[in-house]
Amino acid sequence: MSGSDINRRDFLKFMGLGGVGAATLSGCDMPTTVTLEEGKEKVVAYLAPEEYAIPGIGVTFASTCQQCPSGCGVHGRVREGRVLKLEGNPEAMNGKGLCQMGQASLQGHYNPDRITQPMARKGGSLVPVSWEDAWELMREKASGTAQGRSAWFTGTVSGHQSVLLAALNKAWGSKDHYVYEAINNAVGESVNEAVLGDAAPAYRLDKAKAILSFGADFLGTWMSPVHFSREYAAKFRGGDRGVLIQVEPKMTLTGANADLWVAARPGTEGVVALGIANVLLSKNQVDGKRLPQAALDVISQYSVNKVTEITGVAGDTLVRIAEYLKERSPSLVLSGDSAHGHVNGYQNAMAAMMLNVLLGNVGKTIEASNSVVFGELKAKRGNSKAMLDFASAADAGKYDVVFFMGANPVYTAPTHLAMAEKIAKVPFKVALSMFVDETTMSADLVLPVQSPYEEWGTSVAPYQPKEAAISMSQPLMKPLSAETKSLGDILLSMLKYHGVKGYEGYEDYYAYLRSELDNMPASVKAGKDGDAFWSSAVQKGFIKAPTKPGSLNINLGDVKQGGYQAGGDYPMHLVPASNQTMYDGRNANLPWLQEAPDQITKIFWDSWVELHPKTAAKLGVKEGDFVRVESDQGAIEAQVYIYKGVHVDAVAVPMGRGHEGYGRYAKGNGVNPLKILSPAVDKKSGELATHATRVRISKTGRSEELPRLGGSEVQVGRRLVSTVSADVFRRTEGA
Amino acid sequence: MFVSNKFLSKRRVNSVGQGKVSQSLAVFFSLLASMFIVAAAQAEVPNAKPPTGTHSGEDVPQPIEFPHDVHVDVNGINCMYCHTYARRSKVAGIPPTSKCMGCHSIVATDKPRIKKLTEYWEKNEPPQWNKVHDVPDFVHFTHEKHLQRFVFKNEGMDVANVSEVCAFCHGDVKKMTVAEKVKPLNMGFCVRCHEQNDGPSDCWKCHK
Amino acid sequence: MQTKDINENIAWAKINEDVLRSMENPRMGYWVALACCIAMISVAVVAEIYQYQVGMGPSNLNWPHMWDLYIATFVFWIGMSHSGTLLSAILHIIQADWRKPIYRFAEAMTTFSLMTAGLFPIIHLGRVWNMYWVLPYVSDRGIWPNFRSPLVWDAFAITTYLTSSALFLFIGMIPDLAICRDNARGWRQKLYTVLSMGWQGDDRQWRHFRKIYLLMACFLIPLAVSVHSIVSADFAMSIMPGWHVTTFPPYFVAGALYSGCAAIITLFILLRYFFRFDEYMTIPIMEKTCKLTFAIAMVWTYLNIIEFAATWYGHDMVAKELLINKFIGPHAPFFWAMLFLGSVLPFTLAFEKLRRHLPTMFVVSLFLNLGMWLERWMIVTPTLSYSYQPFAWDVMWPSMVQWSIVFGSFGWFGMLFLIFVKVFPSVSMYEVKEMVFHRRHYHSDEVANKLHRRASDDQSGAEPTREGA
Amino acid sequence: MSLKNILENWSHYRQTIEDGGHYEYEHMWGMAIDLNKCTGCNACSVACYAENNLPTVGKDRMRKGQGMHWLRMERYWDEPEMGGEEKEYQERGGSFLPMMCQQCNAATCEPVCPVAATYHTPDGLNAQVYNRCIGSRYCSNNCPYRLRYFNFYSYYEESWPEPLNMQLNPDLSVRDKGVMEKCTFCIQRIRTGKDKASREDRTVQDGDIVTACAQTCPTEAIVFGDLLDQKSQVTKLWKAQQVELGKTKQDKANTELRGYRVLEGLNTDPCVMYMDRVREA
Repeated sequence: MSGSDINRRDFLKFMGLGGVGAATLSGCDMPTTVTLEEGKEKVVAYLAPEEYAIPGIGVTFASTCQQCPSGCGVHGRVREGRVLKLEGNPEAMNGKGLCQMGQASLQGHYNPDRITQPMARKGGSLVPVSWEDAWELMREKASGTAQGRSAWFTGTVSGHQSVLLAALNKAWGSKDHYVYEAINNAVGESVNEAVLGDAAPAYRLDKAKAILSFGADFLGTWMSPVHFSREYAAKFRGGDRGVLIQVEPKMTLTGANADLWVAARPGTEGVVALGIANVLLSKNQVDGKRLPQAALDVISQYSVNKVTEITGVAGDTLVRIAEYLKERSPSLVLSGDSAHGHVNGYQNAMAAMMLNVLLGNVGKTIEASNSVVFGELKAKRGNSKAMLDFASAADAGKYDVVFFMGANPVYTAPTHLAMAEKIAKVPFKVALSMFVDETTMSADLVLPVQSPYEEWGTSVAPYQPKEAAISMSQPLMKPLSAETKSLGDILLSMLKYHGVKGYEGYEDYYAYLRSELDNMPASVKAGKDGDAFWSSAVQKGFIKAPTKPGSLNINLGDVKQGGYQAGGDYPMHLVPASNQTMYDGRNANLPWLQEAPDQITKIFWDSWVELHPKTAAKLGVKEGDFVRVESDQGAIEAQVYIYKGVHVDAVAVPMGRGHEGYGRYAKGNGVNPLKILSPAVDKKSGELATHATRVRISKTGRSEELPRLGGSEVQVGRRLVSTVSADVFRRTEGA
Repeated sequence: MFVSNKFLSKRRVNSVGQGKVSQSLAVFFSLLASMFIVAAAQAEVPNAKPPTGTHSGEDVPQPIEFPHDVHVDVNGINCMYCHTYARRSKVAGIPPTSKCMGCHSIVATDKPRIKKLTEYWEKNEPPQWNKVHDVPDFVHFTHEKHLQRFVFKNEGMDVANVSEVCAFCHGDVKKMTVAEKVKPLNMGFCVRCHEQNDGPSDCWKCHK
Repeated sequence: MQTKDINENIAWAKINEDVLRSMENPRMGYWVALACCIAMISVAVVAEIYQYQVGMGPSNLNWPHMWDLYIATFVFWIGMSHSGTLLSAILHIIQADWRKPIYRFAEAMTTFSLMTAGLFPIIHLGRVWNMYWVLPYVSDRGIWPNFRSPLVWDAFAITTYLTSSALFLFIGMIPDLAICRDNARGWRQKLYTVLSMGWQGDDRQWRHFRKIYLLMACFLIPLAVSVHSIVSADFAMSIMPGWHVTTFPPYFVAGALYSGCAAIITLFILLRYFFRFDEYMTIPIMEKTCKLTFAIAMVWTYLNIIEFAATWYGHDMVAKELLINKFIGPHAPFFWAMLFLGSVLPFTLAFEKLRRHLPTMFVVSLFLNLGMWLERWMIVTPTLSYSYQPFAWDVMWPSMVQWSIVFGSFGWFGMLFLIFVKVFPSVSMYEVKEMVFHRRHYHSDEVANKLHRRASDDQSGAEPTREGA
Repeated sequence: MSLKNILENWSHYRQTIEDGGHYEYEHMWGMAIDLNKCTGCNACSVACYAENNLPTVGKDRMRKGQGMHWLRMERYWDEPEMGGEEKEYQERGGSFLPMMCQQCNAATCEPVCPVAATYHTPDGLNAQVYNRCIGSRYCSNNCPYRLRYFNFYSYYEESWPEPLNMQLNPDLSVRDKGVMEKCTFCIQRIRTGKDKASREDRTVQDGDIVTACAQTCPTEAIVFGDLLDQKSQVTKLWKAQQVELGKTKQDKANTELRGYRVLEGLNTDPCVMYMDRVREA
């Protein structure tokens, strides 16, 4: 249930935190904590509440989760004017489910370290200023900016915010809008673009009977995890059960759920793919006619033995994979971070795509995304090339003003980029931010934005190939601090300030949004008039727009392999693992996620180094020892966790910890592997090659109990989780 | 309950001892008074045995000396007209200022109290009342349930007399100006009533 | 070299003297000892206050180690308390009169160790201030404790045992208190006058006294057994591996008597040394006690073996796994130490030479008690470390807070005992006299007659002559 | 609870289904968890933190084993005999097991609590009354699943600095030090659902009440419902897997079915059924 439009604002205006108080202590009768004397507790009545606002009864409102770029629809439970709990929006693409990041996003909203008012750099440090001063500062520093000497550096943006942003950029005569995501699928997109002519086609897990994934952690962090998890469980794991094969150097959450987990030498995923293709063509009589002759020639070079020698994947494993793919048709081949993040990442992705073509999955399990009517609202997907470009541009002194928003390059950029120094070269840096993260700390002016649960807004999920939905964000409660402004409002007032035509009329972003939705094409509004349309949108939490089916074409590129990063005296491969708890570091200030054990290692509140037992034995370290991971760019130290889920030649360190700022929970726990990345980029797409770094490991001698949950790692004979074979499953519960 | 009713009757007298010794006499009289009221209530609320026990409340200062007696006794306004959440939610709720203004923008606008109220309204900030009837935070009392049991799902019960049901725990508010705590509202008080009116004996009904 | 339990020619006056001397104003050493005890207590008190204010966290308790030293030490002290009952009640019933010189302090020990043990269940509560909820009392709320919980049984058992053993101690002292009364001055006299309850030593009083004393003895024996059985129920009633053991009640009782006896030996030697009770606490009595201890030690060992065997050949894989963990796991050192101290060390008691050598016995007895304390710890903790859910396996070592409270408990016991020996006769004068009397009688009726005449205080009566008989 | 309850009701609370004991219950809340679908993503655990006012205790206390994770996601690696030891890599990933209070019908924690702070409700739930608990911690010792957590400190003091405390759920208590606590199957949600039903003069329907973990699970691996309601999804699942309450060993017609209850041989009679994970050979 949700309120009708105009009242929602009164609700927010009038309905403070009232009715009954928050939950207070109990199960405790210490005299200090419970007072029953009459008149000792205050109770505030509402001033003029809505009919539905009954103290003691929760009301749910729809909104959108912004914790990661997936943009899942959520329902927020509101009581006494406070949002208490988030659930998935059953009608949205993510369904009623929500991942732990989404659950914890509440703590971002209520975070004690949020910026409560504008700050400006005075004498080297940021000091609080009033909004008037802030705007004044903007006027003298920003507005005079010459044509094209300003730029925006943001995370994934979409919806009307991005429209306003574009308009603003245009007003400044600048085309430079860098959209950066540390965890992205850019390489895959460029391959898709090249081969299929569609950057983000629909991966139909629900249609696939076998999935071969080269490091695509679609249950954890890849594109739209919750959506994929649903498809995965609903059909793929249902009735006639599909096979999941994961090829990667370090076990991801997806790998932990694989039927067959294969550790390939980092960077050689493409070769594995070719080897499989080779087996398919030679042993399994798969018809190669779908492939261009050039590809077939390349494939024929990669006999099983050669592949084994290059990749370290046993021959019989390759054969087994090939058989699965042959039997279980249609299959689906994916490639993700650990395959893309190499100097030859593009070839890896291309090889994976080649398998799709060879197996004829294109059109079956890979479908064209639909073109939608509201192009300009579509999400601008982030990549890491943007950061590299920006770094060089800033270094060249190209900008007078840069606006940062929803991205933290200073934290995620490798040391060799010297991001902080380069940013420092920009005369005036404005950060629109909720927290004082590393990038914000380097800004000259900080504008406090409201949390996604305090502001109005629209967004479009980057990955929603089959449907076109604009998901609405509406305030779930009145802003925690009056001094914060919604992103939309800030952008709008900046536009007004610049006297950009067409925006004077709007009182605020809300009004702008209303009129924008009014002007939506009739097809989108589905015959509803202004108010009805608006309230239905706010109520549902999204606007479904009609779509035109797109189409895919196939022209496979060069699948030649080779050109891996050389080892030299750095024998090991560094795998900066992305995981759902810290993501790219943006979640480090959420205590729930800090305390939530990592899904694979069960380690909390700290970083760790994953080693294979053999490697550990060679090194003579045991669990909990501190080791030094050293690349040509620097070194980090963390405790060791030893298990068989990481390649013998690889050492995995999770991303997301080791902040220098970003609030009390993030600051100073763990290390940041991204800092020691070598300057390597994928040759084709120009993406930062995050997995290409070579490192050497050494003991430090220090040791300490590992902050890990749980005692025994095996079930010692109890029947807690036993495993049945898929055949039995098909026999008993098969569809 | 294990404790026999005979014991309870003794208990009732003991409860005098609970109060401060200095006040015991006053308590005793108010006890008699409350028994009388209880008796009266029994007459009006069908199939219900009101809870027993008393408490000598202190005067709680309120931002506005709200006269319950004038509203309920003189003007015969139903409790649930203002405390409207009581039948739908766990909390009875303090009426929103808008509700007060609903009448008092016309009625008795010259009275000092109303003037004060109007100030609050114009300043757009609700008055901060001091809580009189409070239970520990680990007690999750639900008004809705009790009103359903004693009023709405209680055949032969006239909703007009709801104040008698309220009186079970809040005393005879219609005789007070500012509300005052005259019932102990401790666990014994609740449990005894639950025993007599066969309410649930499951701890988790109230504690969670 | 003493060969007799007691020198039967000892004059009764001397007995009074010797015993009363032990109650004279203490020397320096006494005060030092007392000071040490009080110091230990105060450390514990500080720790407890800290724990009270902060919570159970600082004591290093965790998930899954919800119990640790507190409960172990609780069981230990309860066990200790069985010594007195054993000596005074059981030996009284079977009329082993060699107990007479040493049962008094043993009974005192019973009472005081109970007073110590009783503290631990309270200390280990998360919300101490609500401890009285364990007792059934008629409340306004009409809520009651859960009578199915062994902890509630404990509450009953311990309070009962404490009351009755204290009573037993007191009753047994009455005649001696009378003697004290007659020899004391000042406040002591007043005190003893009150306590001795007008004891005159006439027949009626003696008759009643004997009756009630015997009665109490008979009552105490089953009580003592039940108390420790109930304590063992704390564990045996659960379903945890290593706790859910059928033989626990006898096992615990045996362990209790064992540690009790060991403690008796310790205090025996101390008292004998400091109060020069060589005349009464003689080497032969010492030997008897040692033999008793040895016997019990063997019983205890036997029960141990039974338990291991039952687990080893049983079908409960988890329990077996736990047993193996005890053998080779992180707790193994303590476990083996316990087995060594509990089962191997007592063999020293089997050798007369060693038995008669008090310093050795002193050390040995201390080690036996250490072993018994370890036993309790090894019962409580490993089970918590390795139980059914492997994910919840963990090893945790107690923190200083726990240790200091445990040590403090020894200080507390020591203080009570030190006060006792100075305020009350720690050797039962009248019973020793009885003993002496019987022995004399047993050895020569002539002496006995002399004695009789002297006793019957009849000067005029003629020498009993044998002539012409 | 009153002595009457102890004397009269307890025995029949603990009756097994053969004795028809369960028909005394208003409801019998239960769960079915499909480990084939469960990906171990841990969303359920965080959702539980959000719903049930669980404090975050920080690195050191968490490492000490003093954390308050009512729902913990256990992860096991394959046993050696399952081909883990000689193989170089974990070829079949990990085994995930979400463990929340199993709400046993013959709960071992209940009889040992000295003050009856934990007892069985007419909903078939295993209640923990915080304000009655005196913290003897016996229940946790006697829980074979180790699913009871103790407030070793006054966690509330550091866990919710302003304004984080505004997120606290007013429907249930915040616990102070010295109190045992555990998963309640979201009793506050059950209560709300029942109140709503009675307000609308109807019985509780399947799906009216969903626990936080079940609601947030992206793969819908957790199914929550009333085992007495023959139409409920959870009952259907139990039936389909031929798992019944009140058994120490399930005699299944089809032994290949995956349903089982953790450590049911101990006769704790838990209300949570798990379904084995499935792996391709």
